[in-house]
Amino acid sequence: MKLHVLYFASLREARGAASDVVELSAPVHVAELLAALRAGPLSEIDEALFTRVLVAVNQTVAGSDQVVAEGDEVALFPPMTGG
Amino acid sequence: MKLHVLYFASLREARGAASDVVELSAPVHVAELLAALRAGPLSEIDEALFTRVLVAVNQTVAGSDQVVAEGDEVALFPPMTGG
Amino acid sequence: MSVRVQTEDFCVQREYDEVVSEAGDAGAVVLFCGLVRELYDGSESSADCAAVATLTLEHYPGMTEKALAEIEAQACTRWPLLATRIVHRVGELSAKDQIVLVLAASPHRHAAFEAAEFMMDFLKSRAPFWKKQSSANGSIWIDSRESDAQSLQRW
Amino acid sequence: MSVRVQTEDFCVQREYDEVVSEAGDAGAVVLFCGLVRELYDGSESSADCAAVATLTLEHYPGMTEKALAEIEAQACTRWPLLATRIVHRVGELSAKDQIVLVLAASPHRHAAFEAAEFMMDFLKSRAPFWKKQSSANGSIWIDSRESDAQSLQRW
Repeated sequence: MKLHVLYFASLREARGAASDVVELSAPVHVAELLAALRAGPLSEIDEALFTRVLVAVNQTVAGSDQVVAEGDEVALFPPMTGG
Repeated sequence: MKLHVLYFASLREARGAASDVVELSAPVHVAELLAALRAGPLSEIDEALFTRVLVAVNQTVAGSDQVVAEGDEVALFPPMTGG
Repeated sequence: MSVRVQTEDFCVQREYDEVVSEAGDAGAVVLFCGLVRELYDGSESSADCAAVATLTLEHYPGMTEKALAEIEAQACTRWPLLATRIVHRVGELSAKDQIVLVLAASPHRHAAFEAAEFMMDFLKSRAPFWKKQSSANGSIWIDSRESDAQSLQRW
Repeated sequence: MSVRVQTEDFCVQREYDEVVSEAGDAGAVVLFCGLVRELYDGSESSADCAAVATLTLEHYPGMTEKALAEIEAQACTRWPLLATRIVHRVGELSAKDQIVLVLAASPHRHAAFEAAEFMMDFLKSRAPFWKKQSSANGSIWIDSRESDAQSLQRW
Protein backbone atom coordinates (compact mmCIF):
# COMPACT_ATOMS: atom_id res chain seq x y z
CA MET A 1 0.00 0.00 0.00
CA LYS A 2 1.00 3.60 -0.51
CA LEU A 3 0.91 5.97 2.46
CA HIS A 4 1.00 9.72 2.16
CA VAL A 5 2.79 11.07 5.26
CA LEU A 6 2.55 14.75 6.26
CA TYR A 7 5.24 16.64 8.19
CA PHE A 8 4.83 19.76 10.30
CA ALA A 9 6.94 22.46 11.92
CA SER A 10 10.61 21.68 12.68
CA LEU A 11 10.27 18.16 11.25
CA ARG A 12 9.03 19.55 7.93
CA GLU A 13 11.95 21.97 7.84
CA ALA A 14 14.48 19.29 8.78
CA ARG A 15 13.08 16.97 6.08
CA GLY A 16 12.99 19.79 3.56
CA ALA A 17 9.55 18.64 2.37
CA ALA A 18 5.96 18.85 3.62
CA SER A 19 5.20 15.19 2.88
CA ASP A 20 6.46 11.88 1.58
CA VAL A 21 4.81 8.90 -0.05
CA VAL A 22 6.03 5.56 1.31
CA GLU A 23 5.38 2.12 -0.11
CA LEU A 24 4.62 -0.53 2.49
CA SER A 25 3.71 -4.18 1.97
CA ALA A 26 0.64 -4.34 4.22
CA PRO A 27 -1.17 -2.59 7.09
CA VAL A 28 1.56 -1.80 9.64
CA HIS A 29 1.87 -0.64 13.20
CA VAL A 30 2.89 2.96 13.83
CA ALA A 31 6.25 1.70 15.16
CA GLU A 32 6.93 -0.12 11.87
CA LEU A 33 5.94 2.93 9.86
CA LEU A 34 8.38 5.05 11.90
CA ALA A 35 11.15 2.54 11.33
CA ALA A 36 10.48 2.52 7.58
CA LEU A 37 10.56 6.31 7.46
CA ARG A 38 13.75 6.40 9.53
CA ALA A 39 15.40 3.99 7.11
CA GLY A 40 14.15 6.01 4.17
CA PRO A 41 13.16 9.68 3.77
CA LEU A 42 13.85 10.61 7.41
CA SER A 43 17.31 9.01 7.57
CA GLU A 44 19.04 12.39 7.81
CA ILE A 45 16.90 13.71 10.66
CA ASP A 46 18.63 14.58 13.93
CA GLU A 47 18.11 11.78 16.48
CA ALA A 48 16.98 14.16 19.24
CA LEU A 49 14.21 15.43 16.99
CA PHE A 50 13.23 12.04 15.59
CA THR A 51 12.81 10.38 18.99
CA ARG A 52 10.37 13.08 20.10
CA VAL A 53 8.20 12.88 16.99
CA LEU A 54 4.47 12.25 17.46
CA VAL A 55 2.33 10.39 14.93
CA ALA A 56 -1.28 11.31 14.20
CA VAL A 57 -3.47 8.84 12.35
CA ASN A 58 -6.62 10.39 10.94
CA GLN A 59 -5.94 13.53 12.96
CA THR A 60 -5.67 11.82 16.33
CA VAL A 61 -2.34 11.16 18.06
CA ALA A 62 -1.62 7.44 17.86
CA GLY A 63 0.31 5.02 20.03
CA SER A 64 3.15 2.94 18.59
CA ASP A 65 0.97 -0.20 18.37
CA GLN A 66 -1.84 1.41 16.41
CA VAL A 67 -2.46 -0.09 12.98
CA VAL A 68 -2.16 2.14 9.92
CA ALA A 69 -4.06 1.05 6.83
CA GLU A 70 -4.40 2.25 3.27
CA GLY A 71 -6.31 5.52 3.03
CA ASP A 72 -5.43 6.66 6.54
CA GLU A 73 -4.24 10.24 6.94
CA VAL A 74 -0.86 10.07 8.66
CA ALA A 75 1.10 13.03 10.02
CA LEU A 76 4.40 13.34 11.92
CA PHE A 77 5.33 16.34 14.01
CA PRO A 78 7.32 17.47 17.07
CA PRO A 79 5.62 17.98 20.47
CA MET A 80 2.93 20.62 20.27
CA THR A 81 3.41 24.12 21.67
CA GLY A 82 0.10 25.92 21.48
CA GLY A 83 -1.42 28.65 23.59
CA MET B 1 -16.36 55.28 77.57
CA LYS B 2 -18.94 55.73 74.86
CA LEU B 3 -18.89 53.39 71.85
CA HIS B 4 -20.68 54.07 68.61
CA VAL B 5 -21.69 50.69 67.13
CA LEU B 6 -22.74 50.35 63.48
CA TYR B 7 -25.14 47.68 62.16
CA PHE B 8 -25.42 46.36 58.61
CA ALA B 9 -27.79 44.31 56.47
CA SER B 10 -30.24 41.96 58.21
CA LEU B 11 -28.93 42.96 61.65
CA ARG B 12 -29.65 46.63 60.94
CA GLU B 13 -33.16 45.73 59.82
CA ALA B 14 -33.77 43.48 62.82
CA ARG B 15 -32.53 46.20 65.18
CA GLY B 16 -34.56 48.84 63.37
CA ALA B 17 -31.61 51.25 63.54
CA ALA B 18 -28.28 51.71 61.76
CA SER B 19 -26.31 52.25 64.98
CA ASP B 20 -26.38 52.49 68.77
CA VAL B 21 -24.26 54.30 71.31
CA VAL B 22 -23.37 52.16 74.32
CA GLU B 23 -21.82 53.29 77.56
CA LEU B 24 -19.11 50.97 78.90
CA SER B 25 -16.93 51.37 81.98
CA ALA B 26 -13.51 50.70 80.42
CA PRO B 27 -11.80 49.11 77.40
CA VAL B 28 -13.54 45.77 76.93
CA HIS B 29 -13.09 42.59 74.96
CA VAL B 30 -15.30 42.04 71.94
CA ALA B 31 -17.08 39.23 73.84
CA GLU B 32 -18.00 41.65 76.65
CA LEU B 33 -19.20 44.25 74.17
CA LEU B 34 -21.43 41.64 72.53
CA ALA B 35 -22.85 40.62 75.93
CA ALA B 36 -23.59 44.26 76.78
CA LEU B 37 -25.36 44.79 73.45
CA ARG B 38 -27.30 41.55 73.87
CA ALA B 39 -28.47 42.72 77.31
CA GLY B 40 -29.33 46.14 75.91
CA PRO B 41 -30.23 47.37 72.41
CA LEU B 42 -29.96 43.93 70.75
CA SER B 43 -32.09 42.07 73.33
CA GLU B 44 -34.90 41.53 70.83
CA ILE B 45 -32.70 40.08 68.08
CA ASP B 46 -33.38 36.51 66.97
CA GLU B 47 -30.87 34.12 68.57
CA ALA B 48 -30.01 32.43 65.24
CA LEU B 49 -29.03 35.79 63.77
CA PHE B 50 -27.21 37.05 66.88
CA THR B 51 -24.98 33.99 67.24
CA ARG B 52 -23.74 34.39 63.66
CA VAL B 53 -22.92 38.08 63.99
CA LEU B 54 -19.38 39.21 63.13
CA VAL B 55 -17.68 42.18 64.77
CA ALA B 56 -15.33 44.50 62.91
CA VAL B 57 -13.06 46.81 64.87
CA ASN B 58 -11.59 49.63 62.82
CA GLN B 59 -12.84 47.90 59.65
CA THR B 60 -11.16 44.56 60.31
CA VAL B 61 -13.05 41.50 61.54
CA ALA B 62 -12.11 40.93 65.19
CA GLY B 63 -11.90 37.84 67.40
CA SER B 64 -13.87 37.66 70.65
CA ASP B 65 -10.78 38.41 72.76
CA GLN B 66 -9.80 41.58 70.90
CA VAL B 67 -9.81 44.73 73.05
CA VAL B 68 -12.08 47.60 72.04
CA ALA B 69 -11.09 51.05 73.26
CA GLU B 70 -12.55 54.53 73.07
CA GLY B 71 -12.46 55.98 69.58
CA ASP B 72 -12.49 52.58 67.83
CA GLU B 73 -14.90 52.13 64.94
CA VAL B 74 -17.04 49.11 65.77
CA ALA B 75 -19.49 47.41 63.41
CA LEU B 76 -21.71 44.33 63.72
CA PHE B 77 -23.06 42.40 60.77
CA PRO B 78 -24.15 38.95 59.56
CA PRO B 79 -21.79 36.71 57.52
CA MET B 80 -20.78 38.38 54.27
CA THR B 81 -22.21 37.35 50.92
CA GLY B 82 -20.33 39.19 48.20
CA GLY B 83 -19.51 38.30 44.63
CA MET C 1 -3.53 47.11 41.37
CA SER C 2 -6.83 48.76 42.03
CA VAL C 3 -10.19 48.11 43.66
CA ARG C 4 -13.44 49.94 43.10
CA VAL C 5 -16.93 49.77 44.60
CA GLN C 6 -19.57 51.45 42.52
CA THR C 7 -23.27 51.53 41.68
CA GLU C 8 -22.75 52.01 37.94
CA ASP C 9 -22.07 49.15 35.55
CA PHE C 10 -18.56 48.40 34.25
CA CYS C 11 -17.26 47.64 30.76
CA VAL C 12 -15.40 44.33 30.43
CA GLN C 13 -13.26 45.50 27.50
CA ARG C 14 -12.26 48.74 29.16
CA GLU C 15 -11.23 47.09 32.43
CA TYR C 16 -9.41 44.37 30.47
CA ASP C 17 -7.54 46.90 28.34
CA GLU C 18 -6.47 48.96 31.32
CA VAL C 19 -5.15 45.91 33.17
CA VAL C 20 -3.26 44.65 30.12
CA SER C 21 -1.76 48.10 29.60
CA GLU C 22 -0.75 48.34 33.27
CA ALA C 23 0.70 44.81 33.19
CA GLY C 24 3.27 45.60 30.51
CA ASP C 25 4.74 42.28 29.41
CA ALA C 26 1.94 39.89 30.46
CA GLY C 27 1.60 36.51 28.81
CA ALA C 28 -1.63 35.55 30.56
CA VAL C 29 -4.72 37.47 31.60
CA VAL C 30 -7.61 35.88 33.50
CA LEU C 31 -10.88 37.72 33.84
CA PHE C 32 -13.79 36.63 36.01
CA CYS C 33 -17.19 38.24 35.76
CA GLY C 34 -20.05 37.42 38.12
CA LEU C 35 -23.58 37.96 36.86
CA VAL C 36 -26.97 38.05 38.58
CA ARG C 37 -28.71 34.76 37.85
CA GLU C 38 -32.44 34.42 37.47
CA LEU C 39 -33.57 34.28 41.07
CA TYR C 40 -36.66 32.70 42.48
CA ASP C 41 -38.13 33.40 45.85
CA GLY C 42 -38.33 30.71 48.50
CA SER C 43 -41.98 29.82 47.91
CA GLU C 44 -42.52 26.09 48.23
CA SER C 45 -45.14 25.89 45.51
CA SER C 46 -43.76 26.18 42.01
CA ALA C 47 -46.87 28.09 41.07
CA ASP C 48 -45.80 30.86 43.45
CA CYS C 49 -42.25 30.75 42.16
CA ALA C 50 -42.16 34.08 40.39
CA ALA C 51 -38.88 35.39 39.02
CA VAL C 52 -37.33 37.83 41.46
CA ALA C 53 -37.31 41.38 40.20
CA THR C 54 -34.24 42.73 41.98
CA LEU C 55 -31.14 41.95 44.00
CA THR C 56 -29.91 44.69 46.31
CA LEU C 57 -26.26 44.76 47.37
CA GLU C 58 -25.40 46.57 50.56
CA HIS C 59 -21.86 47.15 51.75
CA TYR C 60 -19.85 48.79 54.55
CA PRO C 61 -18.24 51.83 52.94
CA GLY C 62 -14.61 52.18 53.95
CA MET C 63 -14.21 48.63 55.19
CA THR C 64 -15.17 47.24 51.78
CA GLU C 65 -12.37 49.03 49.96
CA LYS C 66 -9.94 48.08 52.72
CA ALA C 67 -10.95 44.41 52.60
CA LEU C 68 -10.72 44.25 48.79
CA ALA C 69 -7.32 45.95 48.75
CA GLU C 70 -6.12 43.47 51.38
CA ILE C 71 -7.32 40.52 49.27
CA GLU C 72 -5.60 41.97 46.21
CA ALA C 73 -2.38 42.57 48.15
CA GLN C 74 -2.39 38.98 49.45
CA ALA C 75 -2.78 37.67 45.90
CA CYS C 76 0.16 39.81 44.81
CA THR C 77 2.39 38.36 47.52
CA ARG C 78 1.44 34.77 46.62
CA TRP C 79 1.74 34.92 42.82
CA PRO C 80 3.94 36.82 40.35
CA LEU C 81 1.28 39.25 39.17
CA LEU C 82 1.84 42.20 36.87
CA ALA C 83 -1.56 43.80 37.37
CA THR C 84 -4.81 43.05 39.18
CA ARG C 85 -8.21 44.66 39.48
CA ILE C 86 -11.39 44.15 41.49
CA VAL C 87 -14.60 46.01 40.64
CA HIS C 88 -17.72 45.29 42.71
CA ARG C 89 -21.12 46.83 42.26
CA VAL C 90 -23.55 47.78 45.02
CA GLY C 91 -27.15 48.96 44.93
CA GLU C 92 -30.06 47.48 43.06
CA LEU C 93 -29.38 44.92 40.32
CA SER C 94 -31.53 42.75 38.06
CA ALA C 95 -31.11 39.34 36.44
CA LYS C 96 -28.18 39.21 33.99
CA ASP C 97 -26.59 42.36 35.45
CA GLN C 98 -22.86 42.30 36.04
CA ILE C 99 -22.01 42.20 39.78
CA VAL C 100 -18.30 41.69 40.11
CA LEU C 101 -15.19 41.72 37.96
CA VAL C 102 -11.80 40.30 38.91
CA LEU C 103 -8.73 40.49 36.69
CA ALA C 104 -5.24 39.06 37.09
CA ALA C 105 -2.35 39.46 34.64
CA SER C 106 0.85 37.45 34.99
CA PRO C 107 3.73 36.12 32.92
CA HIS C 108 2.30 32.63 33.57
CA ARG C 109 -1.19 31.26 33.09
CA HIS C 110 -1.40 29.17 36.26
CA ALA C 111 -0.54 32.18 38.40
CA ALA C 112 -3.20 34.28 36.68
CA PHE C 113 -5.84 31.54 37.09
CA GLU C 114 -5.06 30.87 40.73
CA ALA C 115 -4.83 34.52 41.71
CA ALA C 116 -8.19 35.34 40.10
CA GLU C 117 -9.89 32.40 41.80
CA PHE C 118 -8.22 33.24 45.12
CA MET C 119 -9.50 36.81 44.94
CA MET C 120 -13.02 35.65 44.13
CA ASP C 121 -13.03 33.09 46.94
CA PHE C 122 -11.98 35.63 49.56
CA LEU C 123 -14.22 38.35 48.19
CA LYS C 124 -17.24 36.05 48.65
CA SER C 125 -16.90 35.74 52.40
CA ARG C 126 -14.29 38.24 53.56
CA ALA C 127 -15.49 41.50 52.03
CA PRO C 128 -18.47 43.22 53.68
CA PHE C 129 -21.17 42.84 51.07
CA TRP C 130 -24.68 41.55 51.72
CA LYS C 131 -27.37 40.56 49.26
CA LYS C 132 -31.09 40.92 49.59
CA GLN C 133 -33.51 39.67 46.99
CA SER C 134 -36.89 41.21 46.46
CA SER C 135 -39.96 39.88 44.71
CA ALA C 136 -43.65 40.56 44.72
CA ASN C 137 -43.77 38.32 47.81
CA GLY C 138 -41.39 40.50 49.81
CA SER C 139 -37.69 40.70 50.59
CA ILE C 140 -35.25 38.18 51.98
CA TRP C 141 -31.56 38.43 52.90
CA ILE C 142 -29.47 35.80 51.17
CA ASP C 143 -27.67 33.52 53.63
CA SER C 144 -23.96 32.94 53.39
CA ARG C 145 -23.16 29.52 52.00
CA GLU C 146 -21.14 26.88 53.77
CA SER C 147 -19.48 26.08 50.42
CA ASP C 148 -18.10 29.61 50.19
CA ALA C 149 -16.49 29.34 53.62
CA GLN C 150 -15.05 25.96 52.65
CA SER C 151 -13.58 27.40 49.45
CA LEU C 152 -11.10 29.37 51.56
CA GLN C 153 -9.56 26.21 52.96
CA ARG C 154 -7.99 25.48 49.61
CA TRP C 155 -5.70 28.49 49.95
CA MET D 1 -19.64 25.65 22.25
CA SER D 2 -17.39 26.71 19.42
CA VAL D 3 -13.77 26.64 18.36
CA ARG D 4 -12.05 28.81 15.76
CA VAL D 5 -8.58 28.96 14.27
CA GLN D 6 -7.83 32.18 12.46
CA THR D 7 -5.08 34.54 11.34
CA GLU D 8 -7.02 37.71 12.19
CA ASP D 9 -7.17 39.18 15.68
CA PHE D 10 -10.20 38.73 17.95
CA CYS D 11 -12.16 41.19 20.09
CA VAL D 12 -12.37 40.25 23.78
CA GLN D 13 -15.67 42.06 24.35
CA ARG D 14 -17.33 40.56 21.32
CA GLU D 15 -16.35 36.99 22.19
CA TYR D 16 -17.34 37.60 25.81
CA ASP D 17 -20.75 38.99 24.85
CA GLU D 18 -21.50 36.12 22.50
CA VAL D 19 -20.63 33.52 25.13
CA VAL D 20 -22.72 35.26 27.81
CA SER D 21 -25.62 35.49 25.40
CA GLU D 22 -25.30 31.82 24.45
CA ALA D 23 -25.02 30.81 28.12
CA GLY D 24 -28.40 32.20 29.09
CA ASP D 25 -28.54 32.11 32.90
CA ALA D 26 -24.83 32.11 33.74
CA GLY D 27 -23.64 33.29 37.13
CA ALA D 28 -19.93 33.02 36.36
CA VAL D 29 -17.84 33.69 33.28
CA VAL D 30 -14.10 33.07 33.13
CA LEU D 31 -12.06 34.42 30.25
CA PHE D 32 -8.43 33.63 29.57
CA CYS D 33 -6.39 35.54 27.04
CA GLY D 34 -2.85 34.58 26.09
CA LEU D 35 -0.57 37.30 24.76
CA VAL D 36 2.80 37.26 23.01
CA ARG D 37 5.45 38.25 25.54
CA GLU D 38 8.55 40.19 24.66
CA LEU D 39 10.82 37.48 23.33
CA TYR D 40 14.55 37.38 23.25
CA ASP D 41 16.62 35.12 21.12
CA GLY D 42 18.91 32.57 22.68
CA SER D 43 22.12 34.55 22.31
CA GLU D 44 24.41 34.07 25.28
CA SER D 45 25.71 37.60 25.33
CA SER D 46 23.26 40.16 26.61
CA ALA D 47 24.62 42.60 24.05
CA ASP D 48 23.30 40.30 21.30
CA CYS D 49 19.99 39.87 23.05
CA ALA D 50 17.81 41.79 20.64
CA ALA D 51 14.04 41.73 21.07
CA VAL D 52 12.49 39.21 18.72
CA ALA D 53 10.50 40.75 15.96
CA THR D 54 7.97 37.99 15.32
CA LEU D 55 6.43 34.75 16.49
CA THR D 56 5.01 32.48 13.80
CA LEU D 57 2.33 29.95 14.70
CA GLU D 58 1.94 26.96 12.44
CA HIS D 59 -0.84 24.41 12.80
CA TYR D 60 -2.26 21.25 11.23
CA PRO D 61 -5.49 22.36 9.54
CA GLY D 62 -8.29 19.91 10.18
CA MET D 63 -6.66 18.20 13.11
CA THR D 64 -6.43 21.49 15.02
CA GLU D 65 -10.16 22.11 14.94
CA LYS D 66 -10.82 18.48 15.80
CA ALA D 67 -8.44 18.57 18.77
CA LEU D 68 -9.87 21.84 20.10
CA ALA D 69 -13.44 20.59 19.77
CA GLU D 70 -12.45 17.43 21.62
CA ILE D 71 -10.90 19.46 24.46
CA GLU D 72 -14.02 21.62 24.67
CA ALA D 73 -16.28 18.56 24.67
CA GLN D 74 -14.27 16.97 27.47
CA ALA D 75 -14.60 20.13 29.55
CA CYS D 76 -18.36 20.08 28.99
CA THR D 77 -18.65 16.51 30.26
CA ARG D 78 -16.61 17.29 33.38
CA TRP D 79 -18.22 20.56 34.48
CA PRO D 80 -21.73 22.03 34.27
CA LEU D 81 -20.99 24.55 31.53
CA LEU D 82 -23.54 26.71 29.76
CA ALA D 83 -21.23 27.96 27.02
CA THR D 84 -17.58 27.66 26.04
CA ARG D 85 -15.34 29.08 23.35
CA ILE D 86 -11.80 28.63 22.10
CA VAL D 87 -10.23 31.01 19.59
CA HIS D 88 -6.61 30.44 18.54
CA ARG D 89 -4.62 32.52 16.12
CA VAL D 90 -2.07 31.25 13.63
CA GLY D 91 0.39 33.02 11.35
CA GLU D 92 2.79 35.80 12.21
CA LEU D 93 2.41 37.62 15.53
CA SER D 94 4.35 40.30 17.39
CA ALA D 95 4.93 41.13 21.06
CA LYS D 96 1.70 42.02 22.90
CA ASP D 97 -0.48 40.42 20.21
CA GLN D 98 -3.36 38.25 21.38
CA ILE D 99 -2.72 34.54 20.65
CA VAL D 100 -5.47 32.56 22.30
CA LEU D 101 -8.81 33.12 23.99
CA VAL D 102 -10.68 30.62 26.15
CA LEU D 103 -14.08 31.28 27.70
CA ALA D 104 -16.22 29.22 30.07
CA ALA D 105 -19.63 30.20 31.43
CA SER D 106 -21.30 28.24 34.21
CA PRO D 107 -23.82 28.66 37.00
CA HIS D 108 -20.90 28.26 39.44
CA ARG D 109 -17.57 30.04 39.59
CA HIS D 110 -15.39 27.06 40.45
CA ALA D 111 -16.67 25.14 37.43
CA ALA D 112 -15.96 28.11 35.16
CA PHE D 113 -12.44 28.55 36.56
CA GLU D 114 -11.54 24.88 36.36
CA ALA D 115 -12.98 24.37 32.89
CA ALA D 116 -11.11 27.36 31.47
CA GLU D 117 -7.83 26.22 33.02
CA PHE D 118 -8.43 22.64 31.86
CA MET D 119 -8.98 23.80 28.28
CA MET D 120 -5.82 25.93 28.34
CA ASP D 121 -3.73 23.10 29.81
CA PHE D 122 -4.81 20.64 27.13
CA LEU D 123 -4.60 23.18 24.34
CA LYS D 124 -0.94 23.80 25.22
CA SER D 125 0.23 20.29 24.52
CA ARG D 126 -2.63 18.41 22.83
CA ALA D 127 -3.59 20.71 19.97
CA PRO D 128 -1.29 20.74 16.91
CA PHE D 129 0.22 24.20 17.11
CA TRP D 130 3.92 24.99 16.84
CA LYS D 131 5.73 28.25 17.51
CA LYS D 132 8.78 29.62 15.80
CA GLN D 133 10.44 32.83 16.83
CA SER D 134 12.40 34.97 14.43
CA SER D 135 14.90 37.70 15.05
CA ALA D 136 17.68 39.38 13.14
CA ASN D 137 19.83 36.41 14.22
CA GLY D 138 17.59 33.85 12.53
CA SER D 139 14.71 31.58 13.42
CA ILE D 140 14.24 28.96 16.10
CA TRP D 141 11.40 26.56 16.88
CA ILE D 142 10.21 26.86 20.46
CA ASP D 143 10.54 23.63 22.40
CA SER D 144 7.63 22.14 24.27
CA ARG D 145 7.96 22.61 28.00
CA GLU D 146 8.04 19.81 30.52
CA SER D 147 5.87 21.97 32.81
CA ASP D 148 3.11 22.00 30.19
CA ALA D 149 3.06 18.22 29.99
CA GLN D 150 3.01 18.03 33.79
CA SER D 151 0.05 20.40 33.95
CA LEU D 152 -2.12 17.68 32.43
CA GLN D 153 -1.55 15.37 35.37
CA ARG D 154 -3.72 17.57 37.55
CA TRP D 155 -6.79 16.63 35.52
